[in-house]
Amino acid sequence: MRVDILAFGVAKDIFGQPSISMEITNDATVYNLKYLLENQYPRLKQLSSYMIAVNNEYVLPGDTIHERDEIAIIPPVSGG
Amino acid sequence: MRVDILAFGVAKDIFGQPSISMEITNDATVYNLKYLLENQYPRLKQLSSYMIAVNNEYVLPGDTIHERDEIAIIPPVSGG
Amino acid sequence: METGFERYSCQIALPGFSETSQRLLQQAKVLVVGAGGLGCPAAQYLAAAGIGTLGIADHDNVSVSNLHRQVLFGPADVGRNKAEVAAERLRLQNPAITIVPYNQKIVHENVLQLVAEYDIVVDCTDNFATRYLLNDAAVLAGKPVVYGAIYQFEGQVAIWNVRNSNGYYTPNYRDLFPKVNESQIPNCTEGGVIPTLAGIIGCMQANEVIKYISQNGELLTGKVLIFDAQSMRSRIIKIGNITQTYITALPISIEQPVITVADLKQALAANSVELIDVRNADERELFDIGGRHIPLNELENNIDQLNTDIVKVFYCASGIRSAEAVRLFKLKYPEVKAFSLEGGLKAWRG
Amino acid sequence: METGFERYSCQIALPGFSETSQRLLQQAKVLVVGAGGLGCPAAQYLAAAGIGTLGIADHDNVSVSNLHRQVLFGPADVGRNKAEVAAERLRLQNPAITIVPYNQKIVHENVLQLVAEYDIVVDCTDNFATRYLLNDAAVLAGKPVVYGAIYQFEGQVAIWNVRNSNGYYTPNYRDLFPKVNESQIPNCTEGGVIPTLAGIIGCMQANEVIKYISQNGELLTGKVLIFDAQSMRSRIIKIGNITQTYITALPISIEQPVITVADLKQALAANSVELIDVRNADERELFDIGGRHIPLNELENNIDQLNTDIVKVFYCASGIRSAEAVRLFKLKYPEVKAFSLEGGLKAWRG
Repeated sequence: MRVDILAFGVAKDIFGQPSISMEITNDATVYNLKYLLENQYPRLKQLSSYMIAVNNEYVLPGDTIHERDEIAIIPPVSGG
Repeated sequence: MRVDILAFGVAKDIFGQPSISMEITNDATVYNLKYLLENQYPRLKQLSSYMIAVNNEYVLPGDTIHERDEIAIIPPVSGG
Repeated sequence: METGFERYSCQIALPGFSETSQRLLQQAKVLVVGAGGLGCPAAQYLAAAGIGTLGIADHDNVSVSNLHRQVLFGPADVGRNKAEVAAERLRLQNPAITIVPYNQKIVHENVLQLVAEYDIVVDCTDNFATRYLLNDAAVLAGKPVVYGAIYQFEGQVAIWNVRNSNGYYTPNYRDLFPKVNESQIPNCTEGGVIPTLAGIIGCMQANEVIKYISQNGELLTGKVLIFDAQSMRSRIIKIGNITQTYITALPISIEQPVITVADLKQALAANSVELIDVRNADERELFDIGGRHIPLNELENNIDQLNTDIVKVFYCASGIRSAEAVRLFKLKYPEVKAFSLEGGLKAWRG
Repeated sequence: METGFERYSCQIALPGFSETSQRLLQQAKVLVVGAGGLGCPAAQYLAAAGIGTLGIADHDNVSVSNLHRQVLFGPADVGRNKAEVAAERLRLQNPAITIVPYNQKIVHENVLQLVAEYDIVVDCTDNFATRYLLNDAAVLAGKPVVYGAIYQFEGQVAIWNVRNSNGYYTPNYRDLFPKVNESQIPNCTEGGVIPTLAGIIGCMQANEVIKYISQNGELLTGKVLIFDAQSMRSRIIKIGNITQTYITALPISIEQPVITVADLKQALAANSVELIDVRNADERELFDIGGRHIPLNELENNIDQLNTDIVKVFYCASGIRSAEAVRLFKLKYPEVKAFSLEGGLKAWRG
């Protein structure tokens, strides 16, 4: 299935755009998605941590992703 | 069908609560809803104008309301 | 970097922003109407960001109860004109821009001339009469208005009357609320307001101004943002792309003269006025000072039966509904003298 | 009404608010850490609303490039300590409250003592090291933190570590981001920031503080709000009800000493240091000043092969990645001397 992924903060720069579309398997977990993303965008891995939210909820690596889920990649922000 | 109506501004005071639930016919229009509401809450009529939004869009009296629509009553606000 | 642009280096560094954007801000003329809860933060951030000419209009003086949310003022400013104090503070914050205070009330007679001198108007007013006047004047002049309004924990923000590429204009305040019965909408003095809401909405207004002038970002055109400071939830409601209103003249301005308790007592002794109580039946049951009883919401239907030979004095609990009654009466009988009891029965009872 | 409460009458009039709520604000002690883009508006509204004791900590001085978003300061304040200037302004705004400026840096050695003196901490800092330090200190002390962070057009707000009725604590910053590679996240100087965003997020932080202290409204506990000033859209992301982290001590503080270009040139002439370039291959191809090449992201894997007999100087383009390299190196070899080239190759080339 194809999922849309929204980028926030520096993830926008890493993706080069505010959202991307990606093909994942039907039973993909958050862990699988992270692996695919970090392969395609190695800078993402270098962030040490970033939050993945699915339908406005924080998710854990083992959670499954479903069709039409809204996925958001939210890296830390430092400014004040 | 039963619809939930969210109240904003002084409509919260008029309804006495931030949201109400109301029974309307299946093919009810915004006009029908307004009539029912103003009958039950006469102070609403005295506002002269207030905005009705359905699913975060401004609607006109002739528009039909559907089940599961999110209805919001938004009166004018004066403070500055 | 251009001389004097060091101050703005952290906004020039933004994607989509440049020294050209900064020059647009520098050349812009922005009029903030109302230096209160919304006008203080809006003007503060517009001055900080380098708007070249910033007009600030307010005829009111600073009062103690303003200070919890009007952050440009302190107790030492109480009694002074708000526009003038605000200009004084903002000149220290950014001496390189021009700040023009206006201490007169914005009325029918001066609004068009004032709006003509600016590129964009920021509506930070606290009453419907001035909101409609500004809206209609800006529509007539073809200029955008950044609208903000607050009550208790809830605020609204939008930008009105922006010309799109086809020459059409986006919706304005009358698309949202064609008219308002002011007496039915409590203001911040009655219902209260959380100070931080004023800050959030005022900053959002300044944000729309900067986006509009620097031509960067998606404006709140054809939309209105509703924000709730209790839950921190906000929603953006779509209104439409093009205005459906046809504004061809400024709204009719109707004077709503008031009478003091002392003057009314004299007039009653002289039998020279007729009293009309516009409160509800249950309020009248508890206490009244005589006269006819026509609740405000029945006044329009009964207006033809009123005797026009004698001066009318309308009264209610606080003077708000009776002012609306005077307005309705004068719409029908512009030549007949009518007054609203200032301060209402609250003032009468002392 | 209680003496001195006239100032607050428009917030006491709010539903759910009362003179008792105002007394809670009056008795509260709030520590704002960072008097910059977020701290200026947050402190302004907390002072306006009548917080009894307001601590403001910032060791930094006002610079010209701060003025586009740090609205408490003007050009006349450049070079002065931010906490002290802020305290001066806020005392004029509300002379009835106590304002305590701290001009020292918040570090490992003073953070616990400082946090102990306050009821709630407002995180308005501009760097990850201080954010984690404050977060961990507040968790150790059992006090809530109102978090705010901004970058370009985007901001985050939350309240951490609130004790619920079962005695458990809500999530904190480490639930969201367990650790950060600071060198990979651009700051506001590099990426820019829109001033009005600082105003909006800072006011939202003050709003959470007022809601927490006055016990009114729904707090952003177990959630983080993400706001985008370009589209004006915001979303609230649920994290969970209870923290999943176990913080038992403050984070290890590692010094990251720097060396100036002049000192490095001397050391190179004396052959007393080893240079290590931590930039990417394509950056090195264009220009380098010699030494080994180990890109930052390969440093941890290669750290065992480094020679520990000679002082190390890490370099990159601007000094950010090389500072991170020093941190990684010192984690492994606390006893070996290592420096980061201050200002990076940008400074070297002048």
